[in-house]
Amino acid sequence: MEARSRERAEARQAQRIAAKGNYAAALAVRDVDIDVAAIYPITPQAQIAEKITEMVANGELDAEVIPVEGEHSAMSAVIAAAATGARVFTATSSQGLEYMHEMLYIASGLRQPVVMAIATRALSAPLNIWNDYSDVMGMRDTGWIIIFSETVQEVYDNLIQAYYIAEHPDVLLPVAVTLDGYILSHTVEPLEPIPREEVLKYAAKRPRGYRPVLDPDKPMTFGVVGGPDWYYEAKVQQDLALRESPRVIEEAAREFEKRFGRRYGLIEEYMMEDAEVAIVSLGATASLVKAAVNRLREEGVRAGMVKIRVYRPFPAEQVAKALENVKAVGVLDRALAFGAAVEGPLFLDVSAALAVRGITKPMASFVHGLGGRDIYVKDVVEMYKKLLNIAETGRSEPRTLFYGVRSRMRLH
Amino acid sequence: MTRVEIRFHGRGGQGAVTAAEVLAAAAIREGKYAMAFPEYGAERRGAPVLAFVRIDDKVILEREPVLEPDIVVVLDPSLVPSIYMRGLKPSGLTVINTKKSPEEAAEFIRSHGLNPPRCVATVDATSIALKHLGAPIVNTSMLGALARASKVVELDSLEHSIEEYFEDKPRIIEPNLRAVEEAYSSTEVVCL
Amino acid sequence: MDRYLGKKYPETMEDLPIAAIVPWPGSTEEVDVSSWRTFRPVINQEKCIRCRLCWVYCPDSAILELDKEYTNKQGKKFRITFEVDYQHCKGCGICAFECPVNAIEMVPEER
Amino acid sequence: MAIAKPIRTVWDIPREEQFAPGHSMCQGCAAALIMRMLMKVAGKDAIVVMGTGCVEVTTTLFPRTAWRNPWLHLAFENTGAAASGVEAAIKALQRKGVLDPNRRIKVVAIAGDGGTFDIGLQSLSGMMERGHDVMYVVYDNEAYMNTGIQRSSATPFGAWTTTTPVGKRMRGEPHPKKDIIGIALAHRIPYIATANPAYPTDMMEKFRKAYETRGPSLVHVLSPCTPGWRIRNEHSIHVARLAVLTGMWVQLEIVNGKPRVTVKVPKRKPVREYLKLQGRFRHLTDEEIEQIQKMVDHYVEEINRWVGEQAIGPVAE
Repeated sequence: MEARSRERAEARQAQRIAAKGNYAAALAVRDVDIDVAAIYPITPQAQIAEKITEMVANGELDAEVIPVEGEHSAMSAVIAAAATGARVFTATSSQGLEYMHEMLYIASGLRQPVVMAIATRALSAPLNIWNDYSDVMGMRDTGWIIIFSETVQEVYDNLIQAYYIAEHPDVLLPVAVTLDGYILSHTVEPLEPIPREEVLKYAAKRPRGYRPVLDPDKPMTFGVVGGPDWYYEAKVQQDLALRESPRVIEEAAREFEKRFGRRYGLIEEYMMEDAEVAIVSLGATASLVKAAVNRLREEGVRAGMVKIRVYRPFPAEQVAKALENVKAVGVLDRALAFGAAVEGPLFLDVSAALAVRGITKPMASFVHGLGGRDIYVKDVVEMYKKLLNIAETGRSEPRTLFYGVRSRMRLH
Repeated sequence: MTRVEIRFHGRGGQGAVTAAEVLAAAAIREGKYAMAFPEYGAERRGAPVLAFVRIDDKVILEREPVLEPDIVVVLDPSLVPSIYMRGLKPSGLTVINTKKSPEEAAEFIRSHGLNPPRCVATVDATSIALKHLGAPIVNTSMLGALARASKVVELDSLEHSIEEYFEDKPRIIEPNLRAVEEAYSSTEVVCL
Repeated sequence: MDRYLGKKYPETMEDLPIAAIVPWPGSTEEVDVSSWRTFRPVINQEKCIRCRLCWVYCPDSAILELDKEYTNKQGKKFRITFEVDYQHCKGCGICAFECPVNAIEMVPEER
Repeated sequence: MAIAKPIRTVWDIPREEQFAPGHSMCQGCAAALIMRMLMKVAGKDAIVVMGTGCVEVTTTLFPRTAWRNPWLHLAFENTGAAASGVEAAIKALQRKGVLDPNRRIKVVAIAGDGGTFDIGLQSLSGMMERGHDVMYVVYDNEAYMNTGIQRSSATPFGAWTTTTPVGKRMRGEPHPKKDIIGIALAHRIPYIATANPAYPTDMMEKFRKAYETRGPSLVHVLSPCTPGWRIRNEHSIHVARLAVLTGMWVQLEIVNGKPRVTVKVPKRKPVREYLKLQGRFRHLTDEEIEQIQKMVDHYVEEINRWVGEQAIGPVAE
C-alpha cells in the first residue's frame, strides 16, 4: 500500500512544475472547479486574483469572478454565493482580512463552507506589506478552521483539502489556508499539481440540496435574529462543530494520502522521537526551524520541532502528546498578542494545552520576524541554545523574548 | 551537486526577478530542488532590485535571504562592484553584463578596492537584447551567459523554461531564444 | 438535509436547525398579535362599497378578501366580502382612516 | 413567477400573500405594507437579500419568519455585496446546469435608508457599477429607526431626531436629504424610480418594471414611520400621500436615464400641510417652514426642468 503510493508519487515527479505560492493557490482553485470568487487586490495576494481572472478569461475555469470594491464586500459576496449553493473562494491579506473581520464571524455563524487563502502579512500602523502572522492571528477566535502551509506544495494541497473539509456534511464551516506573504506567495518552488479529474474526484461536488441553501423550491430564512433564548445554543452548536472537525480534517488527509501520496496531519513532528528541546512553530517559518534542528543535530543537540498545521481548532491533545517528554518547550511566534499574559499568541495556545493536562515544562515565548524582518537559521539555533539553558535551570521565561529586535534593553 | 546560491542584481523593469524564476524553473525541470524569490517588496521601475535562487539535490529548508552567494549575476552595467560583490564567495563566480572582457571586468572590480572572485564572466547582453528583442531587456541573455559560465542548468532546460514562461506571449519566445543562444556562445569566462 | 433542519419548537441545542436557519416559511402567521390592539376595526358591510382600499392599505394583511356573496338592503349584490382577520390585526386604524365611505369604525377593545 | 401584466388598478393586485402577517413591525408601519406589496410583485422565484434594519429584526425572530421566499441577511452595510454574491452564484450555477438555466430567479435586495445612503453606500455602488442583475429596494423612513430614531443622511432638513435635537443652538437636522437618485443616476443603471405606498399601483408597477429589468435597478420608497415621525398610526398612508401632494416627494421613473414624473400634481399643497401632522417637525417656526417651502419650490423647479414639463404645479392654498 505505502510502497504503491510512493511509486505513484515518484511517477508524478516527472510532472513537477515551478510555481510561486500565489499561482499554486490559483491552480488549486481552478482544479476544484469553483463557481464564484470575489477578490479585492491587496499585496502580497493580488496575483491570486490576477491568475484566477486570467483562467476565467482564457476558458480554463468556468466561474463568476466578482471584482468587488473592498474586502468586506468580498467576504459578504462569497458567503452569499455559498448560501446559494456555489463553491466559492476568496483571498486576502493583512488590512483586507481586518476589513472583513465582521464577516468572518458571520461566515462561520451561518455555517457557510467558504474557502479563503490568506497571504499572511503584518498589520498597520506603521504600514508594512511584509510577512508575519498578525493578520491571521487576529481571526483565531472567529470560528474558522485555519490551516497553515509550509511550502508552495502545501498551499496547493491544503486548499484542495480545504474544500473537502469545509463542504463535508459533518463540518460546514469556513476554512482559511495561509501562505506566508512573499516567503511563499512570491517564491518559486517545485509543485506537483494533481490532474484536475482526480482533484474533482477527491474534493467532489456534492449534489445540490445536501445542505440548506437559498432555493425558491424550498424557501428558508438565513441569518435570523436569535434572541437571548436561542443565541447561546446556536453558538455552542457552532463551537461543537468546530471542535469535532478534526475527525474530518484527518479523514481528508488520509484520503488525500491514499490518492496522491502526500501525508498530512493536524501537526507535524520533526525529529521529536528523542528530542530534549523543542520549538513549536507555524507556516513557512517551520522550514527554518527544521534547518536549525538539522544544524543542531550535527552538533549532537537533541533538538526537535512541532509544526502546527491546523491552528484552529487547536490540536491541543496532539501538541501535548508530542511535547510530553521534552525538557523544555519554546514557541516561535511572528505576531504579538498585545498586553496578554505572554505576548506570543501561539504560546498562549500551547501553554494552555499543556497546563490543562497537568503537563508542566519550562517554557519560553520567542517572537521574531515581525513585519518581514528576516529570520535566519542561526537565530533559531540561538533560540534552541536558550532552551537548553532553560532546560537546565528548569525555570520558564516569564516574559516574551524578542529576538532580532534592535534595542538598548535586554529583550532576550 | 551541492547547494548553489545565486543572487541577481538589476533594476526594476530589467527582469531580474523573472530571470531568477526562469532559472529555478529550469532547475526544477531537471529534477532538482530550487527556490527563487525576490527581495520582497513593491518593485519600482528603475530602482535597484535583487532576486535570489537556491538550487540543490535535496529539499531546501533555508527560507532566508542569500547572504554569501556562490554566483552573482549583474544585469545592469551601471551597478557598482561595492553593491554586487557583497558577500560573494572568493571561490565564486560573477557574470556581468558589460562590453568589457573578463580581465577588464576583474580589473574594474580591483579598481574599486575589491577582490574579484575566482571566475569572472562577461557578455554584452545589452547589445544582444537590443538586436533580438529591440529593447534592453537582458534577463534571458544573462541566463544564457550564466548557463555557459556555471553549468548550474543545461541550456536546453533553460530554453524549455523560457518557452513555458512566455507561453501566453508566443511572439517573443523566438527572439528570446535567439538572444539566449547568442549570449551563450559569446560569453567569455576567465577563472584564476 | 433533514439533519440540519431541527425541530420547529426545539427544546435543546440538539434540536436547533443549523445556524438557526428557519426552514418554516411564513411561520409568523401562527402568531396572534391581537393583544397589540386598543381599538378594533369593525366593517359595516351595508356601507362597504367593495373598493378594496382597506385590503390594499393594510400593513398586516389583516383584511381578508373573501369570495363570499353579500346582498345589501338596497338589493345590491356583491361577489366578495371584506372581513377583518382579528388574529393579525394590530389595530392601527389605517383601514378606517383610508376608507372612502367611512364604512369601518374603530371600536375600543374591552377585555 | 413575478407579476407579468401591468398593474393599472387595485384589482390587478394578486390576492395571494407572499409575505406573512404576524410579524412584529409597529402598528401602522408603512414598511410592512411596502414589503407586502413588493413580495406580491416578486412572487415565489425571488431570492430576498436584506440588510440589517427594522424590517429584518421584526420579521425573522427565531424560530419564525414572515418570509415565504428564500431569504438571506448577513449584516448592515453589505446588502449590495451579498446580493451580488447570490446573483453571481445563480449565474454560475445556471451556466453549469446545476440550476435550470431557463428559470428566471431574481435577486431582490432590500435595505433601509441607513443601510443604503450611509453605511451601505459603497456596497450598493459596487453592485450598481458592476451591473449585477439585482433589484434594490430602499425603504426610506428618513432616520435610524431601528436603533431609536437617530439621524441618517436621508433625514430631511429641519427634522427632529434623537441626534438632531431641538435646542437653543440646534434646530433639528441642519442638512438637506442626500440625493440617492442622483447617485444611482451617476451609475447609469437601466431603471431607477421613486415610489410611495400611498400610491400602491404606481409603486407596484415600478416594482414590476424594476423586477423585469435585466441589470441593476433601484426603487427608492418613502416609508413613513409612526414612532420616528411622531405621527398617528392611522396617518402613515395619509402623510405619505401629502408628501406627494406638497411636492416634498416626487414620483419619478428614470428608464435608461430618461426621467418622467408618474404622479403629476397640477396644484401643489403648501408644505405646512405635510409638516404639521408630524411631531418631528412640530418645533418649526413660520420662518423655518417658509425656508422649507422655498427648498421644495426650488426642488420642484429642478424636477420640472429635468423632465421637460410642468409635472408639479405651483402651490395653491
